[in-house]
Amino acid sequence: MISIQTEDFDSGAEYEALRASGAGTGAIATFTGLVRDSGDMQGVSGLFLEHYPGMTEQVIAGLVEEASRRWDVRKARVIHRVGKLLLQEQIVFVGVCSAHRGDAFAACEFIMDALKASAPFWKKELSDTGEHWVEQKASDVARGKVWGK
Amino acid sequence: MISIQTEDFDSGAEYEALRASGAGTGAIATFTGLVRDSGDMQGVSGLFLEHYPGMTEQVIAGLVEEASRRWDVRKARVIHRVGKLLLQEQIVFVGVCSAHRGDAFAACEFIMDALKASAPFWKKELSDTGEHWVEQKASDVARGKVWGK
Amino acid sequence: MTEPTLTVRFFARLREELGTEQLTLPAQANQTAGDLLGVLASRGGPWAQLQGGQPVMIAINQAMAKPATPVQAGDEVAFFPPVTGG
Amino acid sequence: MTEPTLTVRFFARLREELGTEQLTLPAQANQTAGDLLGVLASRGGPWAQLQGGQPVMIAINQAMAKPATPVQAGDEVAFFPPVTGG
Repeated sequence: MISIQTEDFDSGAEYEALRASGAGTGAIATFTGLVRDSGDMQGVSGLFLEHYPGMTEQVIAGLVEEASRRWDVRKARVIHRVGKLLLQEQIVFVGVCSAHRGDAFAACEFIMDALKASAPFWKKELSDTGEHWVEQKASDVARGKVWGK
Repeated sequence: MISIQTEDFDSGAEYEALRASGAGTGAIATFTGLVRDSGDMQGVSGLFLEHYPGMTEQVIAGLVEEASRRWDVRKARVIHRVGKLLLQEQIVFVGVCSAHRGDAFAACEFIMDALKASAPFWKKELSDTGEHWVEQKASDVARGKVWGK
Repeated sequence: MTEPTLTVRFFARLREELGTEQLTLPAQANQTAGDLLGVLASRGGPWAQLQGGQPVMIAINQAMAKPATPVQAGDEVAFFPPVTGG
Repeated sequence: MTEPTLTVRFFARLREELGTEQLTLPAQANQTAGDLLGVLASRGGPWAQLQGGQPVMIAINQAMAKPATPVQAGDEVAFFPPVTGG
């Protein structure tokens, strides 16, 4: 299930929902991204996140499908927030259930890396002295490519 | 922080404690292992977990230290249960906070893989027809070695 | 008869710098996404950056595309900076 | 004068099959963990598996060790099957 939303989310409740995926689940890997205080600018107070409604959901659904072809994925959950987010707020959640530990880790990291490299979200950093659009990092493009096809 | 305990744990609360690790945290990776219904035996109803008190904590503390030398680890939490655990119960939790996503994933997966390969825990599978000690899997030994030194 | 058109959308920094969220353009025969960028760049001012400026990503009907991808009447064509989510 | 001793502990399948959780043995000069396994294996019955049976892991004072690692008076030596936690 994929949600793009302005509201915050409850990672603990999301984990419990993943855990309720049946007795064949032996492994749950989760990732949460938070707004942190050392972006491209000094004194960042928060972010503004814009996305391309419709395309975002399609791109992420495609990534979850690809992960499910490559690894044992019993259930996957992706939440990405948009709009204004303050320092330390949650931005993104990716959770994957699998029978096996290696598959849960790989699918979770793949979805997160590929989302970062290809889902149509854009971040603007907000600070006391102004705001600016974050530039894409070469390292994120590289991490997206590492997974190959 | 490392806990070896018979009681269950609240993954959501553990996540929130990791999240409270300060404004430099941008990434939290967690892993939870559950008792699943397809072990070495048919009709498994649960597990009994034995460990070597004292040594277990030392081994895991060493793994967390090693992870902290190799990656940016702002905070790490490991919980491992012992005693009798029924199907679908939580066995183990590993959570890592970092500034960066790649470090959080790598440190979390390393601690989990290395724990599985080297921490002194032993699992006995319990079923209607008897019980037996689980044999170590070659794949777990291999995953532990992949990380090298 | 209504003239065949296509919709062009802009996001993030491009949306702000062009002061434009959405445009309707006449659809031409044998046109590619790259041709559209050329037409828009020729407006001058901030539009000039669409050719030879910072990288511009292209989506056609909400799927990633390339400058050489053909566009046709009814398409939704989007131009935006490299993505920075997550 | 009290005879110098060391403590030997067994875990999991070994603990069950040997029916023994802990032993106190006299400490000998120049003894290794492997020597201790030999002494115990010579008891016969289930003890024989400690040499040439399934793999036996060794810890000395709660740190992983090898058959060639020396043991001395006061040490806590543990023998157990390969670990299976997590």
